[in-house]
Amino acid sequence: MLSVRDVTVAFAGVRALDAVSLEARPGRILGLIGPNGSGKSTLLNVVAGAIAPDSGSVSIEAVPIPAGRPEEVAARGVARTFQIPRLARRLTVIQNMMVGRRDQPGENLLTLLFRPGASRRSERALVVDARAMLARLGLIHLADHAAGGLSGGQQKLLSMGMALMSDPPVLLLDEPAAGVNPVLVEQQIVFLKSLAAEGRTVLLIEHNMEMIADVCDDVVVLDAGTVIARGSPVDIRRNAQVMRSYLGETA
Amino acid sequence: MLQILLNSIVYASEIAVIAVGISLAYSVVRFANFAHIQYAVLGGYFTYAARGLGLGFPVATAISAVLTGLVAIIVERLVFHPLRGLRPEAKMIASWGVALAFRSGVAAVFGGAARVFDVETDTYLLGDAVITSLDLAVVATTIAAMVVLQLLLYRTRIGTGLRALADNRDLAATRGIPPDRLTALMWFLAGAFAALGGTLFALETRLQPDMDLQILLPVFAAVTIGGLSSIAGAVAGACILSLAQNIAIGVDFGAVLSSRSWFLPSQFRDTIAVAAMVLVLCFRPRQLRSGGVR
Amino acid sequence: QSKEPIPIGVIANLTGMDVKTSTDMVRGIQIAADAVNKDGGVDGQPIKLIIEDAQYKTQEALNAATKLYDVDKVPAVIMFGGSSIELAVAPIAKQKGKIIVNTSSSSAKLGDFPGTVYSVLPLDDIVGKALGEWTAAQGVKSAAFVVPNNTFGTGLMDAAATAFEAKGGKIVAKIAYSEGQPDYRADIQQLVSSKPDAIMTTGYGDDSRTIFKDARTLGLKQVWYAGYPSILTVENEAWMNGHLMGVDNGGLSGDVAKKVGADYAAKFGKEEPLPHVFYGYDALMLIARAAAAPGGFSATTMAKSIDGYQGATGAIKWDVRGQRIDPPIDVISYKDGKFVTTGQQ
Amino acid sequence: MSVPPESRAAGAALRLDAVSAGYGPLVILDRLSMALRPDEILLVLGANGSGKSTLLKTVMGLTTITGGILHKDDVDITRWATHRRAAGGIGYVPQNNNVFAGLSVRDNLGMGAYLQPAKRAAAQEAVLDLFPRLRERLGATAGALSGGERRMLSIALTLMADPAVLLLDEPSSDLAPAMIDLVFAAIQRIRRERRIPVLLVEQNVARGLAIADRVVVLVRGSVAADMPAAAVQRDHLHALFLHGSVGAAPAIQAQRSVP
Amino acid sequence: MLDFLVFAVTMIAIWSVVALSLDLQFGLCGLVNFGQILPFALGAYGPAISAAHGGSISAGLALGLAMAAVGGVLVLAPVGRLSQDYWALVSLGASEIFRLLMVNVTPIAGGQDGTAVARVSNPLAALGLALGLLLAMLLLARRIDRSPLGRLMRVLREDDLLVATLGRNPFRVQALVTVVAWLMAALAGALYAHVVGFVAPSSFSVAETFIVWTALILGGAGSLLGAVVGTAFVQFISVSTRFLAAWSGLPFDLVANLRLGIFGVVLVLVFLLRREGLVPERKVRVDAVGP
Ligand SMILES: Nc1ncnc2c1ncn2[C@@H]1O[C@H](COP(=O)(O)OP(=O)(O)OP(=O)(O)O)[C@@H](O)[C@H]1O
Ligand SMILES: Nc1ncnc2c1ncn2[C@@H]1O[C@H](COP(=O)(O)OP(=O)(O)OP(=O)(O)O)[C@@H](O)[C@H]1O
Ligand SMILES: [Mg+2]
Ligand SMILES: [Mg+2]
Repeated sequence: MLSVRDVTVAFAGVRALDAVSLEARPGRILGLIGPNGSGKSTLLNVVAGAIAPDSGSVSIEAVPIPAGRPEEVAARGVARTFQIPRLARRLTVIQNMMVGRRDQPGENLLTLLFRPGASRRSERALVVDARAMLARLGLIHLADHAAGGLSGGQQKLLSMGMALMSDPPVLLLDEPAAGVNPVLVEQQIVFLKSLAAEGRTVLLIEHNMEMIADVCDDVVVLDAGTVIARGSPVDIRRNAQVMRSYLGETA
Repeated sequence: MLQILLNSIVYASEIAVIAVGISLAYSVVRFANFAHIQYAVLGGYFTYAARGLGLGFPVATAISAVLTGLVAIIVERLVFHPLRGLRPEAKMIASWGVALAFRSGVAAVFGGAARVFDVETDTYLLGDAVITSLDLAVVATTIAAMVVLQLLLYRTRIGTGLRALADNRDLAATRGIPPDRLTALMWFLAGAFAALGGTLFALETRLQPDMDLQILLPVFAAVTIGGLSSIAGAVAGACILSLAQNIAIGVDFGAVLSSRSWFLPSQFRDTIAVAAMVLVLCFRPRQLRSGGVR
Repeated sequence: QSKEPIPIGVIANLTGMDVKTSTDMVRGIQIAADAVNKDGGVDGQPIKLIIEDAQYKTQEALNAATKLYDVDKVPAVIMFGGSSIELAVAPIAKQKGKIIVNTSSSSAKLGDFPGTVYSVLPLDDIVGKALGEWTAAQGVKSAAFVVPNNTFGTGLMDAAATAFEAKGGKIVAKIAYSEGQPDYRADIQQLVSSKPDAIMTTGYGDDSRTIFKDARTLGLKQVWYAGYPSILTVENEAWMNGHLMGVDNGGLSGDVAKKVGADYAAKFGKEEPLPHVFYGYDALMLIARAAAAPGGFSATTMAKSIDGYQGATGAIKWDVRGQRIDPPIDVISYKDGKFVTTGQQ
Repeated sequence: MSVPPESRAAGAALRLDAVSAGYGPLVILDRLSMALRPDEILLVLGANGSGKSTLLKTVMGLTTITGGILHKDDVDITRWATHRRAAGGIGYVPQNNNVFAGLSVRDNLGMGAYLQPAKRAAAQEAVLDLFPRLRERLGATAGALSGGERRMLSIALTLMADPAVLLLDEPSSDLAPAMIDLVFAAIQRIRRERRIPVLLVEQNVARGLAIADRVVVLVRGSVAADMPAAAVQRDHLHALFLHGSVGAAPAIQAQRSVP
Repeated sequence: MLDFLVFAVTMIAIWSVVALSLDLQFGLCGLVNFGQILPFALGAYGPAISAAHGGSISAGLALGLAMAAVGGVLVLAPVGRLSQDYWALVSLGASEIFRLLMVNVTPIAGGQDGTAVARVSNPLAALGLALGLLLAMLLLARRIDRSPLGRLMRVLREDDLLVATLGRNPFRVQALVTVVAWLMAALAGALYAHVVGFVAPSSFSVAETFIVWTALILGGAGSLLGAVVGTAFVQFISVSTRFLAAWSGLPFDLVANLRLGIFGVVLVLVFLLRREGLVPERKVRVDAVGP
């Protein structure tokens, strides 16, 4: 279980998060929604260890994560994507996918020098996995294309693929559907559900309400850095405050 | 102590004008132009040549500034413009090639030996510290030049455009800002400031074709301390560096600790410049990484 | 003169640091070569100079030396350079049985290559010792040093300081400045605060001029006692008048030097020749003498070439290590825009 | 690829005749022809990688054009530099990389008014009224803004220049639903009041269709369909998207290199 | 003539190793190191310090390697806090500080005048050693280049936060490549010391770092062969222009200046004509404009 306790973050006087707490459980998809600038991405960054909170803590299975150390958080099995995709632009799509996997024997200099065979074997297996994942994302035809030359939507898909390469128990996704075409979004939805069904914890930030309604088991609504509502997607739809501030519809 | 302060101010002025040119160019084209210091040397020689024709200092310096500005534009057209899109390190190495070519050109025309400007100076005493009329003129010119540049960058549309270009060239073009024309203008300014700085430097010291090697280190240290792309930073960097050097070498540490006088040997002056730079860099606040962590 | 020319190599710093002094040394060599060739060369063989740039860098000097020895097949190279450069080339020359004539470095380590390296420049300690003793004899009680931070400068300083202190003088500051700096205000500042009776110095052209200029602007009034005053460049005649004196190589005031000076003026215009012209001249003349000796050019004939030679830098005497000793020493002072010889040590 | 006759009509705000364009040797748009009529909102749809952004970049002069002619108001602008097109009244909101990340929000807005410095104050007030969130963040560095705030800023920047033609690349992405309503209402209002045509790229098909007059569908860099917005059926689009992206004919393999 | 060529090739081989070590750091990993002459100098000063204090050759070698490994990590330490441009100047500064210390603190290894060390007096033996070292280092670099480690380094070159997000410690990767690269350069430095037989500070100035950079970028950063080809090319221009004097008959001082000028012009021309270097990195092209 992933739990966030009283996390507060301020940037140069601006309170991006104010004592936010939430819990995400294995096998369930937790949606995080809220107006622009309400602190969703900041919260995700805190969970991923990219930002150290001013106060409060994040823990996984009751063990606190090392704040501000993304590499150690990732090593605990947390994978994430960015709202504005980050990729190695000058590497090919398949190479990007392959670095997604952690703990490769070929990344150890000693193994490389004295047991090159181990590295070669793991590479062979890795290529197969990476291609399978690319096929699933509809990017297989771009495998040998430079990642920097992908279109906006394709970059989103690729970065999701990279995150999945290390088979993470916890997955943090920042607007994976923005800029992705509707047919692929439908496939993403199916995909996300299957990931949760495999027992993973998923934290999903989205402005696409259909997707939220469709995949999320629970939803947390942020506004100006505080949680203003939580519950099932249906509950949230009925919440007047959320309707006003976020959905912009008159109830 | 007052003398140390005065020396620092004069030395800071000498390098500041050259340093701001590097910052200016860096902020727009994103590479440190090694040829810039050679522009300063060239500017010094232009002024020297113009003086040789019997022109007064202000006129000779103005001519030199214009000529050097044009040289900078020509180099941009012939070398840096075609190399746009290359990684910054490659452009830096190319700029080093340009500097070599200029240095040998200057040496071929003017000879390898040093030249000095003949200037009559008056000496003034402030307590037991000495300052010359030339020092005063150099400091005043430097201050005036900085004010002009500051106004140009922060009070005019050109400045606005330059800053946009510096941040995101393509996006700037889509806002109607003409990238090539503004870049040329920027090079002209950088060249002209280099010429002015080179002339001031030569007035206080001497002219020789390879003096870029001597100025390189302090100037780049100053620019770096100041944060590479900020004009005010470059000036501040020049002051910090100059003070560090002059205090380290000018203060009698022996007298502070005991009765015997002991100075840090002056050969360590460049070491001080470099060490100051390294220290400032290591302890300056962390830069925002491009795009943050979003 | 239809015979094959004799190739002679020259390695000097023609770009980067020390350009002016190097250039003058090469010009002295050229004057000597012209003189030899005009007299019909060495047994009818003209001398051909091959001049290489070392850029004051070991690697470049080595490239130049291997080219000269292997491609141009020169028997001898005249070198101008920091000791580090000459010391790097010396083992190669030794291995190949070639000769180096040193015109500018006064490091004692060059003596480790007897039979390979010959110096026309006297060792610093000789002139340094003379300077220290002579300065003390002028009644100077305390002095500060300002010299370039190289073997030549610090070697001379150490020898002069020892001699000066032995005569009861007091050294209040020893400043070794980095060569080639655009200004030396901070160094002069240290000098001023040490409040010496007099200043002892040596150095080369441009740097010394800058030193003098900064000293003048910072209000220094003391007298300068110099080793080799003639290689210093005076910056302001009026200010320096009567304030600069010292001990120098005595030969430079001799007849040969006057003739070389005239040739220099004829060939290169009105510029005042630096003493390096004379060292260069002597270096080549000695090589020519060795080549003309019975048996041709070799380490043996080279060692003997000085016998009876009266050069532009006076008579030359080598110790067993090929280092120049016992040079004639003059006392020189700067008056009314030029150096005049006022006596002999 | 057959070109609907109305695309050739004179008097179009923008007209592309058999334009081929791409990145260096890579050709993405394949002899594409289309027109943007005065005061219409034209929605461009297409699978990921079908060339929508490339189309807008080509109009803006940010790609390599290897063939065809591009007209604005019947003037050939094919060879114009980007800044000249902007000065000629084309306003562009890029999909990514769309603000001056190192400058403050206030300075960014200044760049928006670069072409008309005199009108800056009024124009700035107008966009800040549209995006009150930005008013609170005027002093912040644009690179530190949240995804949605960035998008707002980039739209604001473009609106400030008072363009005669608007190119919008996925303006709704990253925006919260309430904000999308505001932005789309603003687009419609601007179109109505100033009578300027809008070329709109959207993956949010439902939203786009709600305000568009006409729809063009891109498949592999060419126009595959051109129809009134009202005539669009969901199944129809579904097939196109499938065909364009996940299906058998991948976009990238259709691209040829210039000889 | 033969000796001359042998010496030239020996030097090319030694400097190629330095260029190769820079290629590992910059070409693959994106570490902009403007002080690459420092590990070379440390490697050379190991033998020099040992010789100056009566130590053995192997003690000198060990000292040089140890200094380089420790120095590498020390110089790298601030990198986490700095953006690349600044780190470039920090590394430059470190190399200058070391050189200035060697110039000014005479007891360490002879100051400005330097120190003699044991010399490999047989030119062919020197050549063999240099080529052997180059070959071994090329193989090592190639193995790293083509491995998952090389791939990770290339990601690091573009985005260190991405590397961290993917669960690897960017600093550890940087430290690893720095230590390997610095040991490489230090080996080259030690060999240089013994081939030349003399170590002095003037061989290790900033200008030398730039020559290595020039070689690497002319050759094609990111490609291992490029490092060697670039070094050979640079040495070739430098050496071949020496024959200019005999050929042109111009005055000697003009020729010396022209040589440098030609070097500069050729350098710029190669950039203009072959933007990616003589042997470009095998890579996929991406345009600057993002989607
Ligand atoms: N590094 C930073 N420096 C200053 N302010 C920041 C920084 N990062 C975020 N902020 C501010 O904190 C607030 C919350 O940002 P955050 O990115 O978490 O919003 P968000 O909920 O993800 O919004 P969106 O839906 O638009 O992506 C915003 O107002 C933003 O401007
Ligand atoms: N800078 C670039 N360099 C090389 N190829 C590129 C570049 N930008 C885009 N491409 C390629 O051009 C094709 C079209 O890209 P474009 O960005 O126009 O797609 P798009 O329709 O906007 O997609 P999306 O909906 O995902 O934004 C893609 O296949 C992409 O790989
Ligand atoms: Mg966000
Ligand atoms: Mg797009």
